[in-house]
Amino acid sequence: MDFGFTEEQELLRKSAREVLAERSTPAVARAVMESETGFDESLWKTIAELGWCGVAIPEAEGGLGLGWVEQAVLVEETGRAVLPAPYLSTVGLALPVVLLAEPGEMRSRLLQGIASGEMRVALALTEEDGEWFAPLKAAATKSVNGYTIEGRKVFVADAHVAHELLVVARLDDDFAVFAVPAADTAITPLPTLDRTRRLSEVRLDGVTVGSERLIASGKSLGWRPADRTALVIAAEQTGVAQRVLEMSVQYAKEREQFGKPIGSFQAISHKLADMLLLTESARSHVYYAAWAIDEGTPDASLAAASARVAGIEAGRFATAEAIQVHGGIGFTYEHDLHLFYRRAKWDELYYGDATVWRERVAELIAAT
Amino acid sequence: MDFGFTEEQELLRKSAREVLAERSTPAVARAVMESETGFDESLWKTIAELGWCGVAIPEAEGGLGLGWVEQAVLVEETGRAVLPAPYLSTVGLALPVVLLAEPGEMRSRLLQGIASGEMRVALALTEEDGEWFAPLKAAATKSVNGYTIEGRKVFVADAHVAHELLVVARLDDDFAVFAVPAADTAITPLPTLDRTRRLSEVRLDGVTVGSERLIASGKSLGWRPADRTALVIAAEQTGVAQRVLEMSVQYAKEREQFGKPIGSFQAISHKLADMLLLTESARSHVYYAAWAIDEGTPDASLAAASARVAGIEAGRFATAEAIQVHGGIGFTYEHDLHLFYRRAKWDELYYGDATVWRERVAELIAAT
Amino acid sequence: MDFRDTAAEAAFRKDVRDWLEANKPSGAVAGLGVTEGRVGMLRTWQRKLHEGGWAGLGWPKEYGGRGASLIEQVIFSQEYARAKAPSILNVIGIGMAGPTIIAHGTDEQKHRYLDKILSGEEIWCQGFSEPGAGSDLGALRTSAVVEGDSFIVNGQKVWTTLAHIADWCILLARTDPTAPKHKGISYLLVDMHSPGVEVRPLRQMTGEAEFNEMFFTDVRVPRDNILGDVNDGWRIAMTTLLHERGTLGFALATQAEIVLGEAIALAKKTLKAGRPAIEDPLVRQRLAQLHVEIQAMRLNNYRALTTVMRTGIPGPEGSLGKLLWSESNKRLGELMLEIQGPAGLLEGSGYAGDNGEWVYRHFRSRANSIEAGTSEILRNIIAERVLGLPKHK
Amino acid sequence: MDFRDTAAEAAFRKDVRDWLEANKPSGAVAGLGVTEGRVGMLRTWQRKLHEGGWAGLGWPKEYGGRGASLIEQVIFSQEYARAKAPSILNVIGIGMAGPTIIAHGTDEQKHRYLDKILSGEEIWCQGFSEPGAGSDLGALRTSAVVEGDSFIVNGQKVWTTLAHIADWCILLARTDPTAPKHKGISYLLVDMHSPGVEVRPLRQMTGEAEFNEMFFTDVRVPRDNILGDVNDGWRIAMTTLLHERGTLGFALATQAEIVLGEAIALAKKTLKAGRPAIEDPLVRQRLAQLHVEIQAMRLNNYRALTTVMRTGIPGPEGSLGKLLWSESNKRLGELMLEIQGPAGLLEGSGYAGDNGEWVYRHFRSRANSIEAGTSEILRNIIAERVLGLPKHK
Repeated sequence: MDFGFTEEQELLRKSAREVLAERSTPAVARAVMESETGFDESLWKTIAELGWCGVAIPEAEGGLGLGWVEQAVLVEETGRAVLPAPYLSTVGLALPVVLLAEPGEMRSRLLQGIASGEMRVALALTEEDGEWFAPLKAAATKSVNGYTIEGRKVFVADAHVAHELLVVARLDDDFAVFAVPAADTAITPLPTLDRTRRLSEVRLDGVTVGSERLIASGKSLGWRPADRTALVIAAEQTGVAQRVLEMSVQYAKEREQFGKPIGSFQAISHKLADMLLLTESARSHVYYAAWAIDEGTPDASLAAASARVAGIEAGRFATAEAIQVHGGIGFTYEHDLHLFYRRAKWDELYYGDATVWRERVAELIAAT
Repeated sequence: MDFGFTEEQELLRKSAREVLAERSTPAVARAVMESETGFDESLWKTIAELGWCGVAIPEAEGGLGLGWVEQAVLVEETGRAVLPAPYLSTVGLALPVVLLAEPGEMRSRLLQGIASGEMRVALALTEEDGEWFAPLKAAATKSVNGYTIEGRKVFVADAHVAHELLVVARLDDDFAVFAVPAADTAITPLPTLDRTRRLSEVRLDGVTVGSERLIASGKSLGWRPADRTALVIAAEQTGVAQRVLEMSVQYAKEREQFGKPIGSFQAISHKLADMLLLTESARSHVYYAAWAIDEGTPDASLAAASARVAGIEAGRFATAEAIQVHGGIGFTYEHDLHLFYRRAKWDELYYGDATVWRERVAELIAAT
Repeated sequence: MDFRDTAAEAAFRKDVRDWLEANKPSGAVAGLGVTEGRVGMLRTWQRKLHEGGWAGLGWPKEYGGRGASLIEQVIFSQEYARAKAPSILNVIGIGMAGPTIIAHGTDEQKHRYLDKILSGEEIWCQGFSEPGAGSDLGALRTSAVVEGDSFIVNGQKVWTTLAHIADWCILLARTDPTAPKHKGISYLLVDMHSPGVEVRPLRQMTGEAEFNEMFFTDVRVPRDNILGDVNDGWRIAMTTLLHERGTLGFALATQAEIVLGEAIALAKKTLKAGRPAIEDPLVRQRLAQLHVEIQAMRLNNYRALTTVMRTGIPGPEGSLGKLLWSESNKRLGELMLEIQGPAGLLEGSGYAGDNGEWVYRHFRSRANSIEAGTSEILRNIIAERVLGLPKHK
Repeated sequence: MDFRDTAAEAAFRKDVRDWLEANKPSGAVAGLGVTEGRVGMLRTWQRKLHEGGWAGLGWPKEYGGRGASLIEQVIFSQEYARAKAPSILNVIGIGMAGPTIIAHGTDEQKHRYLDKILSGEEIWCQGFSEPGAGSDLGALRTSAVVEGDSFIVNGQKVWTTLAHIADWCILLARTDPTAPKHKGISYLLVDMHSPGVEVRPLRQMTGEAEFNEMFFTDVRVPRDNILGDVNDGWRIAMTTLLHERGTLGFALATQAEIVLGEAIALAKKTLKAGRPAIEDPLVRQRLAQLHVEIQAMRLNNYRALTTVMRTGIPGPEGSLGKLLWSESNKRLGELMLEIQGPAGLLEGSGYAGDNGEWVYRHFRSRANSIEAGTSEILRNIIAERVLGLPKHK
């Protein structure tokens, strides 16, 4: 029984933190926010070269052949640094689907592309109604050369900088996932509150793809990609919460009111204690879920859903109360807190909110 | 626009508080708790003689001919004093039904009996499933001499000291309320956590009553008695919350820790501020709802439901946090706090909990 | 006890409502932000209010006000919120500077300033908060040193609304650095056009700039521009702060009712899991709870008003309003984003409910528990002044 | 990272489980209350545990313990909770007095006390808390004055479990009233059968008497019965308190998992609005949230354990457990009463879920955030010791 990281895992965290401290500063995030594309090519290259996109991809497919624990370590760090790059959308949203797709040439191409960083892939799942796990309108039909897809996807994260889209569409009485070249679709970015992670509308007006581009069916996938996605977002939330906690503790030690550091007032210090409690709890959940997914334990889904809930609570509470602890200055645009607040809100509302995931937890615990 | 009490109302409150301070001490409540019947005949006589049971009953029926504002004033005070007498069950649960019953001899007998204090009346509504506003199993059938009622009522408050029971039973495709002499039924008190307000099981094994004892039909009653009941319980909760707030503030001023009164620590003082906020809010809701019921305004039902929700929040939070503020001593049997805690819990769970009443509020605000 | 308007109150309410309906700018939008594009409209509106006799509603008639009763002021603020009329540009002048000058000013000062406040000819701002002081107003460090006929002011103020367009500023400055914290402060009336005054907009996390920073560098203020005595500024500032709230609680409660109504409307038209969000039991619970809280604000306000009218002393209920409002409004903002799912992440788009309005409201609400008294300070005040608990220091 | 037992751990777990299954009293009920009717059974059980080699699991072998590793102690406490074995009667002796005597006692003291602690021949209680001191242990006032070969002890203690059956007491008393608060305290081992010791049960709001008050009137304690030096009691008491928690967090987490399972079972069989409560979306949300919190406790404990095993220094995660547990357990109690409706008001009846068990649990849970460190004190500790914030004083 051991809840410790290996030396390699610790080293991975340490080096990630160092790289991010230099390359993913709030100033960089602000530049990306203000830019037209919301994308920093050179930053992406750094990530790609470090192999971060391939952490959970087998060595045979060009990845590092590590697992979800290592993936969570990295994402916790990128969350801590509010990394302004389409990293979570690639490894958190798209990769789980690709990894669990049917083995074959297309899957390999996608995995190798992701692993090398040369291919950015976005998951085009939700539609106008914003529902995550609901019936879809987009539909594919078998055609002579493969499949023709008709539909409109909305809220697709980082679609505007993706090379490939994983389009989920109805097919007969199931659903299926198609790898669609982004260039074949019409992508319109939407004004997103976290401008470093933009959402887009994607129109598919009778796009035809080859049969090999059908990479998975709903029946074979089930909830398994969702477990991994939930885990990755929870890891990011943990990193966000950790960072704003640190900022707040620092501020509470330095800032004085009524002649004393504000951290000496229980109204502040107890808030910070609660932030710590939620952040540490989220972290514990995240790494247990990562381990459970790597090991394929029977409670992996429950662990992932629990991590998601704990992550939302930590991210939401920590970023909101960090602003409160900082007072007026924390509400300014110049202060970095709002970058974290926006990221936490994105993480909270994207891919099912706390209510959705508590219901998932309830379903699993009530079944036993 | 005036949220003030009249001089008469203030006087009523003042005199009630004085009487209760003398006659309804925690020591009296403890004696009633420990007693076999859970009933203090002489205390009841005092209440009866003061005319408190007839505050909301018209003068023509022997009451004082005042209204629900005055009734709320009294019940707030009896709540403040955890009055150990079947007062709330009479004026809060039974009286609203009787007042809204069809005019007639039976109604008059009941009202006059209640007003004089000579008749204690209990509402026998819920059954085994503990649901408040749900289909009933107990059923009445027309018989030669009137109606025959068959069924089992559970959780009937103060039934064991009542003279008459208001039995709600199915009749044809509606429900109806029958006044049934308590002596004709089999009453078994149940071990209740607030032992000054015991719940009973009531069996009606083919009890036959005269036709005049059918006093109201469901269709004519609707939610109107429930509005009044909700109001009265909320008034009691406000009184309970107010009293434990006062006890806690007093304690926080006197009790020292680390060389200072504990009330100087924000962990305590902010809790007390929140208790005040909830208590004052409940009080505002209660008197507005009482006025709205007296005036028959269109928002009376919404006001009553809102008061019930605010009352539950105040009662629950204040009694729970009062124990926390007092620390270990507040958890002892000798300390009076648990009398208030039990009363608040009773008020919370009896007659629909916060969830039920929030749903009622939602129904009313969503309809507009 | 009677929550209905009396005949006179009803008549007054009708006057207000009719006048606002007839006169408010078309396409008016409620909200506090005085953005550059809106200043012209707001100046015109301020003038119109003055001409209609609605500026300085509660001011004594001798100073050009209407001498309205407290309850008339409440009715006005309720109707004003209901009409979604745009903000009153000279709110600091009319609500804070004016009443303080009336209470503590010399005849010359009253003559000099009051008329132009009401007409909106001169706009005022308030220089109390400082970067280092925050909730601890007594810790302010801006200095005013006597030099001949003037004070020389140096220092920095922050969170100043309207500074970018203001002509005058009520400014607290330290005139005796050796005196204890709350002594040695003076209350100055500063011409914002004086050399050495610099205003920089302070952008908020919403992206807007409602507030400013003000920098004072060797600003020369004539000695006559002091309100009250030298070093007596703290006492005078209390008058200003007493007026800060005014009937704000009523406006907030009415506004909250309106916003909740809009929230319910959105919940009816937004689908969640295939059915309107308003049918979701969890959403219903939360909306109902918010209704109860908002009504508590309204009713607490009424109780406070009645207490003041009967006894002349404000009851404890009023101080609770701001605390309740901040916390409720934050929760409403959170709920409304949740209802929308990922559409709650869009700052404006046909996919977002009410074109992203709720995203703005949600962001803006995060400041509610900080501005005009943090929730922590309000709880301190309630604990100490209402419950009589010992000071937390 | 591996949450599975190693082969050795699994074998140890099996040993514990098998032994408990074979030996625990039939019809055993978990819970802390040592009521009169249960003392005999608990004494027998304590003896059995000792004979089985499970008493003093973590004590060094040279003092009669098992010298078990930390992880074995954790496994034992998990299995113990899972088996719902009755409480260990001499828990203060084995968990607190013994380890403190081992750390600070003389050879004579070790020889005199340790064996009888393990065998349960002598039961111990802890005299730390005082009515006037509460969370502020340093404010204790019980005095011990040297008179010849003895200390003469006078004072009052409170919240003492087991005092009514205890043979010995670890007692903190002030030996130098002139010294600063935390100096001048000595750590005495007091024979509870001494003249002048009076024990009165303290009834709780549940109706039970788990705790006692102890009165000391001119109680004569031989000078040899001091642990450590005169006036050095504070330092020694820290050893005791360090052991107070022990593997308690693991036991609490396991117990919480079991209780949540029972709650789910009750929610399945209790009808709400005509369908099982478990199908109510609001109930589901709250149960799910509790699951997440209880699992967080378990996982935080594991992280703390790993940190201790790797570095020898406890991580911050452990101190969070008690806080989380108290607050979660209170909420669980509230939920379970709500699920039952008016049946939640019955202290025992066929109409009440699990015959009123949840009403008791709910009442008992109200003390969770007070006993063994109030939630306020725990937040202070987390803020100061983990986050390094300045002291709140």
